[in-house]
Amino acid sequence: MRGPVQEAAAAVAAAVARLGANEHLAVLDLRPGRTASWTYRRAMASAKNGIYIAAGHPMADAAIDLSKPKTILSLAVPVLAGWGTPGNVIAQRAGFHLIQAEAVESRTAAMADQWLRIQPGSEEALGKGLLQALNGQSPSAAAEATGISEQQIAALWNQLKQNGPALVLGPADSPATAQLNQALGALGQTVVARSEAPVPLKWSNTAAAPVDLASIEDRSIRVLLIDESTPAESASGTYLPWSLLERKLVPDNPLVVTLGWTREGYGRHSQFVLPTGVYPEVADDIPPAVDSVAATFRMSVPLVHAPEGVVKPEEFIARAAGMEVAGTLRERAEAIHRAGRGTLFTYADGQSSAVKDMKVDDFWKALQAGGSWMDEAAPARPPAVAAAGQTAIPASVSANDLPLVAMFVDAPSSPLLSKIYQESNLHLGPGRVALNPDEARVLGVEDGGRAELETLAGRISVEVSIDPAVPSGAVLVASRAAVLDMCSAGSRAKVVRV
Amino acid sequence: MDKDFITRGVRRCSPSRFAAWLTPWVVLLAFGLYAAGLCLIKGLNQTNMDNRFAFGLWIFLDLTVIALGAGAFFTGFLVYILKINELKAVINSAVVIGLVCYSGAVCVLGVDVGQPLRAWFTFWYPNVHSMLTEVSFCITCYLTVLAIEYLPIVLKNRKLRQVPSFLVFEFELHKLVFVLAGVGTFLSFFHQGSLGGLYGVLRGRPFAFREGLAIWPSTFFLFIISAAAVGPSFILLTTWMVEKITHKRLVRPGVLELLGRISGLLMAVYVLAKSVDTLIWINRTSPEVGFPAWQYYSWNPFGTWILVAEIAIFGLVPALILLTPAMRRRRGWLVSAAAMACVGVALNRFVMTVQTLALPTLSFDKFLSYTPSWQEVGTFLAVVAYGVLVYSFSFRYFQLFPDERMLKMEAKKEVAEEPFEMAGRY
Amino acid sequence: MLPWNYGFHWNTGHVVFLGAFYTVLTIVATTLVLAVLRSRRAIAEQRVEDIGWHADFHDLSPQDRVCRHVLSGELQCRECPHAFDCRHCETHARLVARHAVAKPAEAEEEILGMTFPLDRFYHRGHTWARIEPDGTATIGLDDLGQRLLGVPDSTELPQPGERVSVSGTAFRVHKRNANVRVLSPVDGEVVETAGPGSDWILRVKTTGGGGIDCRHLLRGSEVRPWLTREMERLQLTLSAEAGSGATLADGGVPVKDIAAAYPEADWDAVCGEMFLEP
Amino acid sequence: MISETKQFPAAKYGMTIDVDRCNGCGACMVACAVENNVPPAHEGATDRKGLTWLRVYKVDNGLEYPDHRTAFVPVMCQHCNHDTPCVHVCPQQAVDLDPATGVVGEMPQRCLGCRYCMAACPYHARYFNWWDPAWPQGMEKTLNPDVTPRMRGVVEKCNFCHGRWHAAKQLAAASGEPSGQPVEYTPACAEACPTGAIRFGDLNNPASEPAQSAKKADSFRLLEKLGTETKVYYHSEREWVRQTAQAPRPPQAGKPAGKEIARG
Repeated sequence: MRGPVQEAAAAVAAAVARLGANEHLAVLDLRPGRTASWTYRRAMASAKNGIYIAAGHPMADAAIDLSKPKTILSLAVPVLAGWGTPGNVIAQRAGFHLIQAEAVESRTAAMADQWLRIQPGSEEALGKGLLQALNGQSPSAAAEATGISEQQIAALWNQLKQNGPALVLGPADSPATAQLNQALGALGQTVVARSEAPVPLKWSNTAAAPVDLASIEDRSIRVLLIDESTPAESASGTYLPWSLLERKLVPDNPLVVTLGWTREGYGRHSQFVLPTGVYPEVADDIPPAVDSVAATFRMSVPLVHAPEGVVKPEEFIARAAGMEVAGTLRERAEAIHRAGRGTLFTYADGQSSAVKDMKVDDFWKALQAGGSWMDEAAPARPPAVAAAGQTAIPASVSANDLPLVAMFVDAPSSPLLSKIYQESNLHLGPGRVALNPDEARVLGVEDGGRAELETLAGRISVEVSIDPAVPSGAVLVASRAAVLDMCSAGSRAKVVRV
Repeated sequence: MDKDFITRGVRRCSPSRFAAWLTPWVVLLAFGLYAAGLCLIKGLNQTNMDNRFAFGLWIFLDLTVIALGAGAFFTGFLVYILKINELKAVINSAVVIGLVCYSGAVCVLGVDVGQPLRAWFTFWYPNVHSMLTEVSFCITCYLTVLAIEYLPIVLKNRKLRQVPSFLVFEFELHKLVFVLAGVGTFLSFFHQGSLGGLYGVLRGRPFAFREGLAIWPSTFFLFIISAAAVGPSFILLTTWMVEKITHKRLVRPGVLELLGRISGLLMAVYVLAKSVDTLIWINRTSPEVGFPAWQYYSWNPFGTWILVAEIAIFGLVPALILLTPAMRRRRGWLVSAAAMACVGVALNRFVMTVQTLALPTLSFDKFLSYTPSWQEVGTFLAVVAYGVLVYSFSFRYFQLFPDERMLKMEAKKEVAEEPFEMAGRY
Repeated sequence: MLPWNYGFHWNTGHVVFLGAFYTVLTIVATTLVLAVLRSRRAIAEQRVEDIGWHADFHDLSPQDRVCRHVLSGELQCRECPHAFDCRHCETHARLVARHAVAKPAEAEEEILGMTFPLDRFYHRGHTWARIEPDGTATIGLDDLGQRLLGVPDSTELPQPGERVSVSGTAFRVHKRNANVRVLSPVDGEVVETAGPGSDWILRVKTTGGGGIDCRHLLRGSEVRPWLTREMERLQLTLSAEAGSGATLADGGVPVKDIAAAYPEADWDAVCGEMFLEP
Repeated sequence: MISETKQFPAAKYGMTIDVDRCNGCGACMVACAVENNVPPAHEGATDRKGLTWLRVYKVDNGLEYPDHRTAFVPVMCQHCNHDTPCVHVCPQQAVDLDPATGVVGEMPQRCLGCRYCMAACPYHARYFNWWDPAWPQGMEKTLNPDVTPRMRGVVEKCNFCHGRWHAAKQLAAASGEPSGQPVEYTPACAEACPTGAIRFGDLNNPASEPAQSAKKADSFRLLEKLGTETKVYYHSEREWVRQTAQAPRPPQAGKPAGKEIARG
């Protein structure tokens, strides 16, 4: 029987066979750091012209030790709203003074000790301004961009200096953030490198190195396989606007296959969208959160059977590279057990036990029962600072456009989430934009009315909510793949009534 | 054929004209039934009510309509218990109005609840502490009573009474009607009160909550008085309208004035009681639970004007007009005062139902606005149309105003030359 | 509602509330049942005609219910409490005892141009009863009644053997749109209906022993004042039903066929008024 | 049922919610819906027609930036312990206050849908099924077998996860504990809260967390003056947050009253 999966496989095989000398077979991993990611790297290493693209944080191996800093300046990072391990963040919360620099009063801004209202999209500018302040220059440009005075910026810098140890959390790809942390001595102290959980030797020997999208030459990818099956919790950080990917594809009919659980994402640009299972249906391991210093290994265990016809991205991609994989999670667990480091924490009884005292089968069982392995504390060392990340889409600069404030909502996702954005107004619903009442009046759009959001990258139909909490002259966008394709933070958009 | 059903010696328009008059109402009824059907089949999502505005147009109208329908029990009480025979001239009309109002209200309630088929639960598992239980029981009983009271009026129809058993049954039942009047009065006192209690007991809604006697909040008694006050006014109003529409004299002027006087008297009592109650509520009841009363009226559009309108403009003013014999004698004043009284009580029911729900109770609540959907309005219109139809038929074929023929003769007598001494005229 | 319901527990509230509810139900039900029983009994006892007349009498305008002794000027104002059946009326008995009705001189009375022979008794519904030598009674329409109905379009007479009762339907007459029942002045059993040329319409004989009781019927000098009142009523009715132009109150003799004289009048209403059938 | 449970030592289940810890993520709302088989929103549903047994409100101190402050207040049925407004208004005993647990129970099977109780509730914690419940195809497999889904036209509300309480009782019975003793369990919202802002327990048990924190100086209850003696305690060290538990403020200039604006 020949279903879409077989067709996709055949198409991939055919395309791979036609690969030119400097054309690539690429895998885009939206959630690096998993066992599956290793499989992709091995597959791409074995495949002809295969490359493995890890979306997301350029400092993937960097962890934040929240127990250290006394002061944290967050440049619009949702520190208190799902960032890292919420329980851990709250546990450490009393220890640090949080300054949230953000255009809108986000959940984090609301709970922060101090909220700096800056111009939408001027986080990077503020970072640069602080650097200037550090170098004793006057941050006039920053003041101009952020809308807060030079004195305030200077004062802020002093505040960070005096109430150290201080830490700056910034956008994933912000060079300024890295330099500030360098200057504040956070690197190696609060921002530390985190080693990955042990993997079988034969994996690490035969794995392609992750490639940064920016470093791939344009028009060179013929076959692009995207694993969109488990988007990271803050996917806004890792989602690569399609326009960036498209640049890298070969001009003559490239093949894009998306393995995901929604058509909303890259599926919109792919020839094939292969359905994958979602959280309670599939076994997958969970990469350590950004605030966990030590390496961890946890698994999400299937609670229900995946429906008929879903694909395991790992198997499909491996097969595309002529590899057969099975039981990789078990192999990984054995590798960890073999290393014999760290402890296993089981939630059921709240016990943690050293791995070296356990039998490998018990270890595996415990993991499957929701146990969590944690590496032993290693001496803190600074992470390898990666080069600045992808170049954002150029922002349009027409006068009457509104600066965009993009907020991520996990959408599309369980229909039950409608409770928080449709049946209550706790969250901005997917495909919705929020405007200040005055702004809305000027544009002549009503609450709940439809309008079009226009950026340089295109137009999209949105539903408008009116919210006095949105600063006048800005538009708040509940970002989803379709929106993120069009606008990165700081780009400007126009709301057009229809 | 049609003629045989019309009371002897009274003039009624031709069947074709009657049909012409009915047509628009029938259309309205059909439309309304369609709307109500939608609500029953597709559910209450067809309405604009919501979790916060759990009650809407319908409950407001039920309360109003039932207050206006109170004329039936109160006139019955005056005629059969207090033996004020002048009012015999309108008692039949009052019964029909009462029947229309109550049956209409009950039908709307049937649409208003989420599970109409479970209505019998109320009777099977009654919670005797709930005002709504009291309301359901009393209204059901009273509707039965009204239906029985309506029976003689129907059976008295010229054609029907030729059936011997009808004739006899009507005769016998009429002899016992005072019992029904008594029961009706008892029932009405209670459910009118309970309708008021409905809101007065809402301790969670300090805008509506009132202290009172024993288990009954003050609104319980206020509703009784206001209903009794507005009932006669509404009968006055309808009688006047029917006279205008049919170009006939149906009752002696004295009767309307009497109705006006009774209404005015009770209205005055009501306004007094209501004012006292309001003062107590503003100064004690509401502040005690942490709700300064003035803040209720700081949410537009329901400013203090609504309080003034309810008590002074549409309460005190009509009461005074109706209590002034000179003005009462002027038909214009009489009728408009009656109309104002009706508006006043309707406004009171509106405040109790709609404003109560519109006002926020939590500090992070919003003041809510609500506009009924066309399905809701349609259902209401169905009741109006139904009422007009039932009344029209009753007026055409039954003797709603026993004095009609006599008045017709007298009208002639006045033009006739020689004066006629009427012996034994009351 | 019922003690065996899930979650039911007795308390004062239940007792009071349900007590009141069931009492009301009982009263209403009893009233209904009572009415039904009584009407069934009435039908069994063949009181339908009687009740019909009482119902009609109840609906008459007060001045039409006036007592015969008001007509004769003995009383100022009195409404008849017995539906014109003076046989059991103490007041009547008393007044008659005080001074019996004067027997006028001549046997034939001419009132307002109408002939009212005084050898017979008159019912307020414009019928008369005459005691025949053979002890039976003949029943007929009085002169005004005849002039009202003129030549009837049709009449429904009872069959011999049927019973008629005081103020019950003697026979029905159709005239134009009018369809009236004519009240019987006396009780009795119909023995024969009118043949051609007879001035009476029904001949009845008493069922029980004894003669025919006519105490409740007008006689002699009572006839004139009554008839005067009747003429006023007629004129009022005519002016109401046939437009204000119509009047015969100038003491003029009413024409033989009044109906023919007022073609535009609602004759049903006129006859209903005059034959005491509202 | 009431008579059955009377003789047992009563529990008085209650909650404490630390407003200062709530970041308004809404996990509790979703967890609640999942646990209690509350269907996803009908496309016509709004925040006024939805089914949110537990609703997190966004509240603010009404001031302008930079003094403007926001907090998140989760509101579910407050399980009033005294003069429970909804209990005595229900015409057919579909609502009761269980003396054994202190939980205000709703019997959808007996509900007429008259919504009188909703008008009576000052906390707007009661919700009406405006639509037939419907789950996306395949999702009905994820329904919780311990909780009956409700039909259209009836009222429902938080019952402190009655299903879980029942399961806990059965577990206790199975493990041979004397039946009728108060059991310990955790409702879905408290379990799901990532910041541990929601704590649940037996207020009659002085050792329990809510019993402890209910005594804290900065803990408060919604509309305490109504005398409903709710069993859900809130806590905040911010004075203005505690103020939000009082009666509503009259509308300030600029904020149009009467118009629902997209802000909880």
